[in-house]
Amino acid sequence: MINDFHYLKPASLKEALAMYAEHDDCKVICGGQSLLIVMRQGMVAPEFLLDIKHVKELSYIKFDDKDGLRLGATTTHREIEKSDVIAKKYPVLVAMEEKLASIQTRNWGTIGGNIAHADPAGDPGPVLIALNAEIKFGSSGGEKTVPLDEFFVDYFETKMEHGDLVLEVHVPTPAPKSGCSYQKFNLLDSDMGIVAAAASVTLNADGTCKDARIVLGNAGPIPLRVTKAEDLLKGKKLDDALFAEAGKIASEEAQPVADIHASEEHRRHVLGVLTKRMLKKAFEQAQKA
Amino acid sequence: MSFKCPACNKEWPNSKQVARHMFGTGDKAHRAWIESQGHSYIELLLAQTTEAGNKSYEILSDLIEKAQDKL
Amino acid sequence: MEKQVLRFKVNGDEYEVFIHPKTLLAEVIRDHLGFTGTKRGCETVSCGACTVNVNGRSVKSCSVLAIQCEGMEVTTVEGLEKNGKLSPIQRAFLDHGSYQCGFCTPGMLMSSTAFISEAKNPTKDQIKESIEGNVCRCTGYNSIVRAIEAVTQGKYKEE
Amino acid sequence: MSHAKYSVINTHVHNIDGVAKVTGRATYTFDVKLPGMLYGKILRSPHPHARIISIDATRAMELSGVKIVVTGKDTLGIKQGIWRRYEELCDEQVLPLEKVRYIGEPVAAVAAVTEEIAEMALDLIDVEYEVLPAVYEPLEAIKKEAPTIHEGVERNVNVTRHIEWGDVDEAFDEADYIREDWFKCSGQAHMCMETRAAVSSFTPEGKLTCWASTQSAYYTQGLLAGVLGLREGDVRVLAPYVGGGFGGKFELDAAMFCSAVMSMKLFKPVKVVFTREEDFIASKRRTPMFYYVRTGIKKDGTFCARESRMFSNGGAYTGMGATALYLSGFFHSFPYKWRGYRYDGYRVYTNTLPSTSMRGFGAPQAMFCSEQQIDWICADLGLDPFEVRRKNGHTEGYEVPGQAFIASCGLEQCINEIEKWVKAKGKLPANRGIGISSCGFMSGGIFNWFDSPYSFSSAVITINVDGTCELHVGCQDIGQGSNTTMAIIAAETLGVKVEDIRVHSGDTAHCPADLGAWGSRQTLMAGNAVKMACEDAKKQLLEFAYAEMGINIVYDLDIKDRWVHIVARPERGLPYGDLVKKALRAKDGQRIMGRGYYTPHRKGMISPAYSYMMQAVDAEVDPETGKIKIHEVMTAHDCGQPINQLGLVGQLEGAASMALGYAYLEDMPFEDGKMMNPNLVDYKVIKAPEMPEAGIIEIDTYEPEGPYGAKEAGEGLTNPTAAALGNAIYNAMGIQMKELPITPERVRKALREKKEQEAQK
Repeated sequence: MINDFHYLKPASLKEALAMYAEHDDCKVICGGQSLLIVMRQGMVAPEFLLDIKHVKELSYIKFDDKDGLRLGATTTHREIEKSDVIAKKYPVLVAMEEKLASIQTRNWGTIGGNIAHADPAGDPGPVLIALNAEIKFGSSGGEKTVPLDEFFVDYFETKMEHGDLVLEVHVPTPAPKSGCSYQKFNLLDSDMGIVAAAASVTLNADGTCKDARIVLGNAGPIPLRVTKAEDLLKGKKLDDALFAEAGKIASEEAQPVADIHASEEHRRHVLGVLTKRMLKKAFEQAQKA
Repeated sequence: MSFKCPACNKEWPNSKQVARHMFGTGDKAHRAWIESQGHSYIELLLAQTTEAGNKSYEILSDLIEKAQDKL
Repeated sequence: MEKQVLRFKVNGDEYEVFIHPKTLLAEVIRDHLGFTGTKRGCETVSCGACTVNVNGRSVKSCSVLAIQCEGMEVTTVEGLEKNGKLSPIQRAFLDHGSYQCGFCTPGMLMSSTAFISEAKNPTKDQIKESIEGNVCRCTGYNSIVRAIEAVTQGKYKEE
Repeated sequence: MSHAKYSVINTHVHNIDGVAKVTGRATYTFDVKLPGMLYGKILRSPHPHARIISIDATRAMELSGVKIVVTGKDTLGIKQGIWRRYEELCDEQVLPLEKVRYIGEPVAAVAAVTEEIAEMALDLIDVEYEVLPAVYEPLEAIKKEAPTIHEGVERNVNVTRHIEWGDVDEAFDEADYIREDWFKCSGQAHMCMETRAAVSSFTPEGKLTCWASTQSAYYTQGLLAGVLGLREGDVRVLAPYVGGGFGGKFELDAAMFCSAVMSMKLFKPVKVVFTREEDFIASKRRTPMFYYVRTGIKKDGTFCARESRMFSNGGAYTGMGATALYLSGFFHSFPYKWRGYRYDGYRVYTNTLPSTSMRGFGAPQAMFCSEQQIDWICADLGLDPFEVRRKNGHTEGYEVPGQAFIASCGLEQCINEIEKWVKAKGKLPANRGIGISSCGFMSGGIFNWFDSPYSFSSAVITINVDGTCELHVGCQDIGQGSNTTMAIIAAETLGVKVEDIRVHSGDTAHCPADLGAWGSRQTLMAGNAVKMACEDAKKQLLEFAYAEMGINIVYDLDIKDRWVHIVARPERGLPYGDLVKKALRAKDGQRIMGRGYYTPHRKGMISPAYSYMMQAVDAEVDPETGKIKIHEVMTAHDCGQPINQLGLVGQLEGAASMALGYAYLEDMPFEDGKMMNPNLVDYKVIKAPEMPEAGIIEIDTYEPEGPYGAKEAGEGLTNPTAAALGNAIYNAMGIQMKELPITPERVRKALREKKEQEAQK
């Protein structure tokens, strides 16, 4: 049962930021695909609800080869999934979106809302971090842009303070000879990951590893970068043995928590397997690129 | 010959079927008779599941056979 | 806490309802407007029985605040039929026996309708994923997939 | 072949409720709204075992909009149960007076003007409990020191079942090889899309009308009358469209009971609908079972003896569990001939959600153990699993000693067909395997523990002046399509078309009593009643036809496709519609009415007829993560003469999805008596992407006891799947899965153990 609240419906971003600033006990709703569930459970009961679903300024997909991809916060998952330019330049994003919950949820839910919710099991986080994405958020007081892997602070907590709205996600143009892939381990295709792993690999001209990023989903309080595993690969000629070794290190760096769906041991083990597999996939893409 | 249930006098062609009937019914009267023979209804029952073979039913059918002439 | 007016279209008709902002779209459709074809089967946005189409896109009406649909066009299962003529997917469901208890059927039909409207000769896997937000406990889905497939292959025309 | 013989049976017929269901016109109990209707909510126990010291509803009653709060004290306190004939098994007060026995058990109910107010009121009811020690596992609950859950029930043993034939010990002596295994079978939620729901309306003349989501309007009527102290005739139960049942909806549930109790006090309609969470934690579930199986076999593959012990977790109350206990033990012997067979089943009370019947009725658990062990034995002895099953399988005319007579049996053809299918698949890639499993199932139970004075099934058909028919049946359509099946049988028998038949069901005031939709009984039992009713009506019509046509009485007359004709000279006849008009006139305007019923006699202990099947599951295992992918399911199936073509395919595919879910996805973990996943996020039911192709090979047999030779189809199909998947994994990876569900973690554990064993060698 949802508690009563005052409904705020700004016409513009400016108005939205102003309204947010002047109401203390206020939550922001856009798609509300996560928020309404916790509100129905009574776990969240704000006095004010600020609806930015209709703030058109925040709904856009922009791309150019230099600047890369810019996603407005209220862009729906489905719009990203269906975007031709994203399919061409960032296929991993489309693949990720296709497995994110169900079509109904992707039709109404938004990328900004998903990231702001900061669920460590969320799909976009690991993939976007693997793609070196940065996020722009701001309040009536001004804007900030930070790398996405510095944005998440704890379970359902981000760097944003009261009054801050997610404004934009920026994904740089993929480096030449790079690849990125993501997979989650779950029992049902449409489920969140019991655990998940995203990996990106960039190669030097000589084929050695220039850069690698490994980000684990639902393996700790935030989308977790496993830097020890990343460092193992940099500068080396990559092969299956290295991928397996990186997987082992990743599973040790991970901080998964057991629940009825899997023990901690199983989660660590699968994280290792996924890391190994995603690295190999990203590496093969990079070679082809 | 046929065998009677010492508790309710129902008849069966063999004593094992009477034993089965007594376990199956398991009401006060039937339990009471088994207890009166110095055995615990529930213990026999549990022995039947926790041990291989068919001991409990054999014990009970022996008791039933012995009891027949008194019926 | 104060009630508000919501103006939107349902199945082609203008409606004006006076609701608490917290009212869910599913509640307005079923309880205020009486379109009980739309069902509800969970509290966790999992089962899809409440699926309706908003501006042609499928959504779970239990996860949408009705007030957010101001000025939008909502279609429920009652809106698929046009003066007695069933829509292609409805007829395909009949021919393929794509329902049993029928409780998930309205949601299934709305997901399928939205999918069919944008799908270009989809693969079987794409069809399966198009209804993965809808739970059916009776049919095992395959008869539903066959029905959607038949429609996307043009075997059923609008009447 | 059957198509030639019949004009309606086994042809492509749309479900007669189809249009209502695809247009949203079908209204379920969930949709019922009456003038002045109030909304009820139920307060549930947070403790697995506690004495109720006091309940104070003062604060709740002060909340504006709240009309009433009821507790056990406001009821007659009658202990009820579906095993009405046996007092000691009627052990459940829906609103208990003294104590609660599981988390989620109803304690009080509220009715208010809105659902929201009723929900708020729940928090304002103050209940004082004395928490008692609780026990959750059957093997713990039978120990001396375990707490007593029901006073006077020693060691918490609720029901026991012993089945035995032949000299088991002697038969074991003849065996060359004996294998013993322990298995653990999990519970499963029915997870009907429509949660438990009821609307009760009691009026000043002392009559109650109850709309209920039920599998048997008649059971609901009887049980309600019993607990409310009303005459059955004063209780009318309407079961409109029902959103699924699967064995979980023919007992008295808290929605029915609480809505009725409150309506009787308020003289207003009261609606109670379970939330999904309530439906998980406080309806009932498939019975979890621990199986010990000991099987003796000769070198040549001849089965000698089997001895099984089974402990089931009964949860807090009996429900249908007593029947599941018996059927599990009986079908554990299926579909094979044993010289000696012995089963001891124990149903033990625990402080958990009560367990009951669910599609398969104890057989899926039994087959999971039996059919896997048979494959392992074959591997141990180097025997062919198909051959061994053929060698020992039931055959037409076989008598299961003292239990059942098998009049029709297509098992051997099923095995042959599946063997062909498997061989045709050829060699499979690594980590992939096909597993087989065969079984049988009943076509309706012949037991009458409900103590019904009525025949098991009844039907009345009335013919209108234009030849259309009103068919009144008591059997319940819960989505399985029984209304359509009955219409098909009626149309075939009477010689008319399906669209000439209007089926009336789910209303105790207008329809004859029938035990309802459980135990795969309706096609055979209600089908026979419908056939008899239509033959009765047809006979009356043909009497007029003889007079009308003035033909020699030695001719046989028949009706087909609305044409009344001489069998030997089909062109000679008259339209059925004309005949009906004339007959009506001749009978002084009385409508032609046919009556039929079915009550089984001298049909053994279990059922009048048995379906048979063999199923193959093609599955793949990810050796690193343990994740399972199901590629395909194929079933060869003997259900006698198929009646409803579309319905049969639907039943097969639906059973496969539910049984696969049971095999590798669905689980109900409890911690300290609390279910850990009472929602559809954490409880995993199969969805479209996971669902494999599920084909069917129909084996035509003729069942003399069934209408047009038909028998069970649908429920039994839930039985083989878990075992078939287990065998597929065994064939793919060489690991034996003895616990359900087969999760990735369990697969990995088994793979690890296998490695270790091989290392030791």
